[in-house]
Amino acid sequence: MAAGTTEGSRFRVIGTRPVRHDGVEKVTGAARYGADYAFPGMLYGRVLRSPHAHAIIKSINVEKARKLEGVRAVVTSADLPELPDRIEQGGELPINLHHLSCNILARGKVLYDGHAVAAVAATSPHIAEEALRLIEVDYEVLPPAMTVEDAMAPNAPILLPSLRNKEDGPDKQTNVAAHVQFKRGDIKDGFSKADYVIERTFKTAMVHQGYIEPHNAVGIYNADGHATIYCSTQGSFVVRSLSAAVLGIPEGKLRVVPAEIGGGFGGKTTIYLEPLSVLLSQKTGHPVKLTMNRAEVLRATGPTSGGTIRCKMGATKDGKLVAAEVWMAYEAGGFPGSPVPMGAMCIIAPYDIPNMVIDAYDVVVNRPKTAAYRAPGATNAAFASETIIDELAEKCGIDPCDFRIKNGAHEGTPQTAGPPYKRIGMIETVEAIKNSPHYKSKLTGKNRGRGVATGFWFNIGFQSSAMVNIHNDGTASVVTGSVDIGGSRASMAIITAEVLGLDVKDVRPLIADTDAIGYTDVTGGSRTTVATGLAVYEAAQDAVRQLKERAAKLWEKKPEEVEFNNGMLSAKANGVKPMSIKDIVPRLGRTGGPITGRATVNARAVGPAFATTCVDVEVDPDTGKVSILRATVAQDAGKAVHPSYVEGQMQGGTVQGLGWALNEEYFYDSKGVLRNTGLLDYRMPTCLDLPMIETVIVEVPAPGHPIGSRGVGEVSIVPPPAAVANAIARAVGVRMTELPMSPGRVVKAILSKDGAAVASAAAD
Amino acid sequence: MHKTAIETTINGERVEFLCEPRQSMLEVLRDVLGLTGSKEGCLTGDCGACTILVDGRATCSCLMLGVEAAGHKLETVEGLAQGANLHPLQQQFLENASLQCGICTPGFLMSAKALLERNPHPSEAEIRYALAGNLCRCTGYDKIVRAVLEASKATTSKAA
Amino acid sequence: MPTVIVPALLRKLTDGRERVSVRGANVRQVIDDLERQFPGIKAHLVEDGDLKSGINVSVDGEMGIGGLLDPVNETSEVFFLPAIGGGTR
Amino acid sequence: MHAINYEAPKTLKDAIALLAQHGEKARPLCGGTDLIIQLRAGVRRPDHVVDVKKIPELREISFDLQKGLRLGAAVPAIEVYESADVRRYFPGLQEAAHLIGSNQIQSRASVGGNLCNGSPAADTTPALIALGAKCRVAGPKGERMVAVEDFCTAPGRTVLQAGEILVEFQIPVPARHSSDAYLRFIPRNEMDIAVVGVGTSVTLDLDDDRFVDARIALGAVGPTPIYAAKASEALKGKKIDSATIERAAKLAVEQSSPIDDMRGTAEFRRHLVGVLTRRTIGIAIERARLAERR
Repeated sequence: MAAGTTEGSRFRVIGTRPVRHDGVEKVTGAARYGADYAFPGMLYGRVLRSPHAHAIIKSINVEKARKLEGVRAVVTSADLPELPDRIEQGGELPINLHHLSCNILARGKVLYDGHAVAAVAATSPHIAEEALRLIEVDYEVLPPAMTVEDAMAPNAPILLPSLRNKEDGPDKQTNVAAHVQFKRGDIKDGFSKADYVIERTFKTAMVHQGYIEPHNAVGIYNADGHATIYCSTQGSFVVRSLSAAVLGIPEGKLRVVPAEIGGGFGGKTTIYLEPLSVLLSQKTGHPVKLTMNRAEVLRATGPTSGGTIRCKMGATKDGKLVAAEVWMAYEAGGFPGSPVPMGAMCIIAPYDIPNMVIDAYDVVVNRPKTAAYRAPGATNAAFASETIIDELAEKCGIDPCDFRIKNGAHEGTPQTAGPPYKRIGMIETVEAIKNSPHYKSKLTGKNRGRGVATGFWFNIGFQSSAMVNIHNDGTASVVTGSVDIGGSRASMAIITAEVLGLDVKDVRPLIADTDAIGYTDVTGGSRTTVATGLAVYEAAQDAVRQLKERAAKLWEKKPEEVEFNNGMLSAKANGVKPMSIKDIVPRLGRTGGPITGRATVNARAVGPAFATTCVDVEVDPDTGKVSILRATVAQDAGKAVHPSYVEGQMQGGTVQGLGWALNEEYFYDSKGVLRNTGLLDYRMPTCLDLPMIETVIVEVPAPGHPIGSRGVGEVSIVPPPAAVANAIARAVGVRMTELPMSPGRVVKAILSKDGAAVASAAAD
Repeated sequence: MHKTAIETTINGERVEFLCEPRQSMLEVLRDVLGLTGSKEGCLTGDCGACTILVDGRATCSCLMLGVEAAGHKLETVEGLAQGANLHPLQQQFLENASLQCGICTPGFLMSAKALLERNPHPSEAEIRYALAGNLCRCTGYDKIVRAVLEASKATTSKAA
Repeated sequence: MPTVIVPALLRKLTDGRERVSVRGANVRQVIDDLERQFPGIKAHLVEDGDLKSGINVSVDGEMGIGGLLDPVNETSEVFFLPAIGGGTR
Repeated sequence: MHAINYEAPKTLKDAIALLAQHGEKARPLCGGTDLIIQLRAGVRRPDHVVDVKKIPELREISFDLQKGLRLGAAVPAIEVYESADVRRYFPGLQEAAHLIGSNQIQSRASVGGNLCNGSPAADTTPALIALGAKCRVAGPKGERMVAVEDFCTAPGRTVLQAGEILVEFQIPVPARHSSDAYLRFIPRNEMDIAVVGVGTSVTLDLDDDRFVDARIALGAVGPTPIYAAKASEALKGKKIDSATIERAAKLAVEQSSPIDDMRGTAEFRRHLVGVLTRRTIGIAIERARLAERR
């Protein structure tokens, strides 16, 4: 369990562990997820998907499907407006609406196995499925480019005929969508100072977020041109703006009601079915529910990039890192937009390295368009760099924790992109591992080893809105637009209760739809507790300010003479009896009406987050199977608002990282068809594959945030693959450079090295 | 499409429903009977989100036809609490923060119930084995296993 | 004078210089002065009158939220860097 | 899923009549853990699904020291696992039954269905072959017995003719000083299909230092489950030592003919055949030595 926090009593509610407010609904089956919505007259939709990785669509004939009894509509990209093929300006992140629309329904070409081609609405899901079999698509099959190497080769098949990059100029067709470079110091000079240089090439596999709930959407189009979407999403406002764009309707005509969401991990920050549900509803005049099955989820949604990373780092004999050189290329999927720029900014982010150059390439390949996945781009990157850090520590004869502490980034160290870090907790997380019971314990037994790795991830800020309503009985409700994916309702209630001095049970957290609350960015980027939490904090402060004004009116004082502490209003004057919120509520009518505190923020990206993970493994040298014996993660949470859910994020991220390390990968055949389209062969960890996951919450408050919280949702996924690789190296003496480190790969590595070394490298 | 009338027992009550033979038990529960607590995660028996008990045994309702329910006793997550009294497993899931998104929770609760009814005081290893057919992507399982351990302590000699 | 730290791939437009002194009291003025010194660079940073989508500005280590409107003082260091998303797309 | 008719006959005779009547258009349904997935994926599109779970003969499990084990084809894996007789006399079969998927799957999946599905990777099949199990098949033309190793003919295909149904397995009483073991290799600890499965039974001499008899069977390394005859023969009459076991393992590897797929490369699978053959022989020997003297 978590180590206690060092911070004392600055907070009354923050840092406690109340039962989550939405808990009972979720343990009784009453909570409504997207697929649980049903409406009178509702039709069921299904999507036809490409069986080819790369093909031109010569024609689509939907007549037979339309004629099937029970089928009410069939749509293709011809039913959607064609959107400009350019980067839209104004948003935080670049988006090409033409690409987005072509991913919803292919236009002219299919770019991956599973690419949506047409959609059907029918009176039952079975009829809709049977109708898909009747749609005739004439494809001209093209050779696919499945890896970054394939796609970057001189005569590679071109996926997007209009794609250009700055370096190759306007005349050259390419699959390289972007090149990003970061540079500091003098790399030659840096390596010349190194006593030890390690260089390796790493490959990582495409992996899926693996949320248990498939995508879903119910669209209801009204005859007045307004439409409503019920869906499970990480960002209802993103669904609204992107769906409106794809449908070619004003945003104001679309309302998105966020259902409960069964996991996202970044994969539900974009759209797939949502505009189709509205389009099919418009065509049929009925509500239409679309859901994906698991094969569709794996074939056509969200994965994160695999790719290739060449990483070279140098250190002096006494263990000081002096130079790093990185070349990395990530699979974007069928359309540009891999997280490679973020991977580049994360790969050496935990360290103070004076000389570096990082080149990063975003490459389109015939695989599903990648979506965000928990610390996008950082996990693959850290697998490379943290393996090399481990080897350098080994060469220098320095304990891997000490090596990291010695080179650790701290306040003032320049980040990869240049700006200096503010106060961060990188070194503190390594120290927490070094001092943990786990790291201090002795690991014994044959073929066992212990590995450590550190990870970095940003914290995005972005925009949030919040309202705090004071109710007639002195309780409060807090309304936000941030979907609750892992217990954030409880955090919002805790923050509100903290500010208002209420019992957390007297605060009801609500998540509003897009018309009921101001704009709020996605639940993602580790931003919800930090940014929406900031909005909630300020909205509650706004309510307090109003409460003080009202008390001042009643007491005939100035507002600044009124104090508010632990839920009590008071003034220093004689004869003024302090009032609780409950006491003042009956008087609100006569002093100006009800109180609603409001705030909106565009939070600055506050403190980034670090995690350090220690893993013990045992390797079966005959089969290559790696068992996780023990795992501990230390993470800087800034200030844990609800420690149980912080631990939960740390444990969940760690286990996703362990799955990525050991078994998860996309298997494509030589034609680019995905073979493992189910959870039988897309192997996520089961509880039988794991020990308890020990956690140490480190709290280095984020500067500039009133609570000091840092985002905790992502960074714990980053260290595990490298930590496991480092543990395997200690257990059996082989350095794994490819993810996943599946049994076949591990046994091959063991067998291809000197057999005698296997035994001698084993831990005592 | 012709439908068949099926008589069965769900959560202790006799239930009659009409379904097509191709409809799964999961589909019948969710779309015909409105019991949406059982979740669809994979439709291949690999995730356990649709777990119900059939004659006391944990079963994937996605791999059972609705017509097969005739004459059997089914239990779903909706029948776990007795009125306003939560089952010890539900209580422990809440207190141990064993759910994040919550989509897998009904399936875990039903698998854990099946386990505790046969083995009221399982070891951690036995719990992990019994829950291996239920995938959770949020929690890393730690807090789920702890909740079942706690619930087994809370459960008196006679399993609830 | 404020200093702009030029992104690596734009240094070909600044004769390889990483740090450039500029005039200006906000990011817009800083970019205009950079353009005056190194014609052509502005097009890589600004489009349709705003910071290009996908580019973020950091002033003295603080991530900007005002884009071209963010204030800059005499000793400021101004960085241009890729925008980060934990999932907005 | 396409539209289907569902029928649940209560007698073997009715089931055979239904299956014979519909021929290729009918498919028996037992636990459904393979069939329902195949129907949904459109891999099989029968018009009629004949639920055989209500036929009493198919649900029986009995053991006596004369006739051995009679295991109804529709007995769910979990009941095989829980059977005290199976636990006592056929530990390899018990562990194979316990490896078929999760508890949820074991509640439904049957050993008969596992075989009739025709997958070379079925966990219980190598265990049954190692035990010398026979299948009792009933059809419109009467009954016949088929050795388990002869039952599968190709991936997804079996010897069953139109109207025929697998009724039960018959497994002989184990000899004195004998036992069995089944191991499979999977990347996770549960929920995976075998990359390789090996079932082995051994009978030792009265001094426990020679093999009297042995049967080794391999799963997931060919188009059907394989009885590794040469490897089995190589043990018979030989002294129990590592050289003998190594030789059998090598012969088992030679008899395997795996392919590359998403579950493992052919090279890795051949390697695993050797590893698991050695390990199952070792476990079976140990069990035979400890086995209650019968």
